[in-house]
Amino acid sequence: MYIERFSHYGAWRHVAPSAKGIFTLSGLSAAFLAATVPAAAAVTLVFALLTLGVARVAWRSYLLILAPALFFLALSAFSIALSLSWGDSWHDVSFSFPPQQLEQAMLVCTRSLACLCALLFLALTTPLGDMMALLRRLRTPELLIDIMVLGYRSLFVFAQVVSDTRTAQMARLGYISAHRSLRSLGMLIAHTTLQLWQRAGQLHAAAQARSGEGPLRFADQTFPHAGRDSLIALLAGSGLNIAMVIAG
Amino acid sequence: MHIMEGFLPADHAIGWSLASAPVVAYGVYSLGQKVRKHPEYRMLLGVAAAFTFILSALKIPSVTGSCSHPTGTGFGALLFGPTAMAPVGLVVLLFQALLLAHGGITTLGANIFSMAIVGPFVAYSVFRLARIFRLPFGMAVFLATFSANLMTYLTTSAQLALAFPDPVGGFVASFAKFASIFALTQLPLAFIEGLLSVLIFNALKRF
Amino acid sequence: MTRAILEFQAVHYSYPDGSRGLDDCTFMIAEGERTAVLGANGAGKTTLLLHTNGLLQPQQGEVLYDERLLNYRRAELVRLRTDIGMVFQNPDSQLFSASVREDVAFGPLNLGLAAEEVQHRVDRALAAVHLNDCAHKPVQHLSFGQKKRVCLAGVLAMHPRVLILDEPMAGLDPAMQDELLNLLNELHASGLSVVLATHDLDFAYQWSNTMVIMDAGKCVARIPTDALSAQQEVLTRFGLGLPFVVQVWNALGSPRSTPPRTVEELCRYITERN
Amino acid sequence: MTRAILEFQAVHYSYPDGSRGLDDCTFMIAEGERTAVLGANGAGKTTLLLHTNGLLQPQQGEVLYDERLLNYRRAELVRLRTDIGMVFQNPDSQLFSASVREDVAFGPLNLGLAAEEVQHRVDRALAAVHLNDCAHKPVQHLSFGQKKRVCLAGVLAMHPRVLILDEPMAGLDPAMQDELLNLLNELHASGLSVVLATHDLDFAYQWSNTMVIMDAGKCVARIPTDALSAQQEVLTRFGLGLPFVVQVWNALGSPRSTPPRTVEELCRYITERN
Repeated sequence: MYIERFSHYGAWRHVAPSAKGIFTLSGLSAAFLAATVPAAAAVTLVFALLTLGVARVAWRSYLLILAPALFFLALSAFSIALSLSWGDSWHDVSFSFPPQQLEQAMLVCTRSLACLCALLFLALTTPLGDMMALLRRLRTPELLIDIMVLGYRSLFVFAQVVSDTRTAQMARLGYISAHRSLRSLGMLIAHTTLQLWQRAGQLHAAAQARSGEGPLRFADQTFPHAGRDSLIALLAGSGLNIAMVIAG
Repeated sequence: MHIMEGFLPADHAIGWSLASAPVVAYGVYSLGQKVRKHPEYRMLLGVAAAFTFILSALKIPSVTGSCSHPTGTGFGALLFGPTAMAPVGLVVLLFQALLLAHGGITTLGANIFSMAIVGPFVAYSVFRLARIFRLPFGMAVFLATFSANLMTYLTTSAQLALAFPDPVGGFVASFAKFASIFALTQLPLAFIEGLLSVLIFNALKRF
Repeated sequence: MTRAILEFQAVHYSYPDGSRGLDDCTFMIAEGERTAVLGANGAGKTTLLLHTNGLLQPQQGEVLYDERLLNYRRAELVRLRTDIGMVFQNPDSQLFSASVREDVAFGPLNLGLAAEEVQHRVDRALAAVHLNDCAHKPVQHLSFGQKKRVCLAGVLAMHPRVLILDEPMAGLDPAMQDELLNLLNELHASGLSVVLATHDLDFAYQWSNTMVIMDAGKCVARIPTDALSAQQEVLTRFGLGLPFVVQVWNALGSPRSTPPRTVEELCRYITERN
Repeated sequence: MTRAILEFQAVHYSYPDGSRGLDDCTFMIAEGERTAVLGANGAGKTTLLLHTNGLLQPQQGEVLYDERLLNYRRAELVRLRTDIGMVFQNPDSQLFSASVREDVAFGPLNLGLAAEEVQHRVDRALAAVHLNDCAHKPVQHLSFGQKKRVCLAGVLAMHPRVLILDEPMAGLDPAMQDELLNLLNELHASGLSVVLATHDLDFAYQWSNTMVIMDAGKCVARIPTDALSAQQEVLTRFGLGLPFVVQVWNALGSPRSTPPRTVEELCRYITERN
């Protein structure tokens, strides 16, 4: 949940989410247009540097956020690069790393990294609430938005409930061995599951108390320079894409 | 197991999104019907999404000593039904992409397909089947959640194999590669998730 | 006697699990009053509050709203819930949205107001609870006391006539309690009637002008706080004890008929006398 | 001076989100004492308590346990968490089993004790908190006060030397508070050391024999409660105010050097003097 914290306090917090969205999408498309490893790496660099610059993220934290994805990347790249071939019998398997597969793995990895950095640019500069407001304007089905809004808020409440209960279990040695851990975890989840209905009931009562029976209604936040920001984003994004086409 | 942002080729990313869209749309439609009748259900769905997210972020102690995360969608399907899990899963996967950098936007369709569609439906049907064969409740829960986790990971392997077929062995060889490499982490995880779900349901029954 | 906004007559309510909520409960909220509802845990305080804005409906008995019988139709519920704003005890179970402004706007939007009016009300409500600075912070980054004030703002934005609060002081440290107390006084001064349920007899004695005692689902007494010294046995009979100030006052031999309300006043009196 | 069970030396802790927890905090738990930790919300009381049984580990500074440096290895943590039992504020987040007995048995089972011994301990712990009747009830049917006592039993069943409680009185009505107070006194009399964090200065003054004041992550003062009247400016300096009884005592002109501890004693003194 590091990302959430940075997203509220960056320098571009008040740039229109639509603009940041457009720029991120153009980043994704540029990454897919990039035909060579250096081209994709360039996209990665553009977004990584931009993010480090405007989101007030230390490069250490940035790497920490990237780490789990890099693990997946390493495993999958290995799988792509590896070639299996069978001989006459089942036991007769040979491994090799043919050069063109190595090359493909490299390209996929850099592209993937470029896309991730583009996504992180959006995630680290734009609070989820702003993104949900944007999705609402883009006519996402009401129910999905409601689930998102309620889910986002409840996330923190449940994180607290789970962490409090887990701490209480630890205080009574609940995670002392693998066997006891699994048992404690089962109790923890069951206990939290029961609170789902309770909390839903409380929220429903609170909504009724403020005359809300139907879909949740929310006021849109206004970003004064949305038009200008989006235009700049569109131009910058197109530039990036054209550069990729020329480079490819 | 999430496929990372940008990992699938563009045509595959679009293809999987198109494959998932109707199921999500149907889920939204049928949940909408339900919410109209029971307004409280709207809150429950939101809370359930948060819960699934938190569940997927919980570390579970695995036999190999390393820590892993359960998917929780099989468990969710048993609680809320498989149709609810497609829209809820969409929200959870979106949150994971934006808050944890797990998965991504371009791979959202593929991840929804494996985790919010295949997993929940497998869990639900296996559970139903097990109950028809009069297996004990705990056994049914174990089989349902175990196979949901397993099928999710096999679907992901198939998605990766389709995108990156082995130049010599084709899809089959590639599938074997991905499936066996990810099996290292996924097999024990599926087993533990099944076990954990049994513990949870046993505890729930006694409340 | 001031006019009654809401009147309960012999209201009876049992929860679906069979446990008693209200039992032949008669109660009223008078215009402009500061009412403190006191009673042990389980005496029915929260159930009473949930009846005041129609979240629960009496199984027997009647609720009069502005001297007319409440019929619980939709239009009337909207009016009731606009006029009588309810702040629950736990802020985490009543804030829907992670954005402060969005959450405060929830009520006004449900009333179908125009966007500008909504914005205006949100600004005013946040100003009233002194939270303008936090308007753009996400709810999860606020302190417990700030969250409580967001809940209050969400209700104020609906322009209620009556404010209902369940255990408003729970979980607040003394500094925050003072702050909230001042806030409640400001709101009361601006014309709102305030009803709150509390365990804290000293706080109720200091703040209220009417005390309502609940026991076993009934409102067993309604005492003007100023007249408390004459009716002390009611408090002791229901196991509530006596306010600290009154205890000391009694020990001093009750030199005046109306005891002071706060420790400060008590101490001033003692110092002056010596 | 009594022997220190646990000693903190210049402990520093920041939360992962960067917010301050403890900052150069020095603190000790002495054998047989009743310590009240006071401070505003966010002063670090809960963080301090979480350090006492190894749920948090200092980022700088040292914790001495029985005069030996704590190394946070597994065996030592087991011993520490057995000896120092922790009761959290909210019972709902620490009761996670379906039945009372099961919940109380959680700790002893984790200690790997034999079934008989577990049963024996559960019975004794439930008897200690006067809850034998409720042993087989499902947890969610208990009152709030009963739940608090189940939490206490769950810790007692591990046979601790020190009992740590976070805001034990929060949410209890006056009758339940009295009951819990008596219970804490019984436990203290049976040889347990008790440390609790609270907002309630009056309660702390009445109950404790040592008061520890926290401010901004530091333990800024450690006052024997009997000597409080001589050190009143410490309390006021950190915005905690003064206990009721002491305020009135001051107004009376502090006729004796040790003021009474409870309202009852104060009233008795006043009556006798008149």
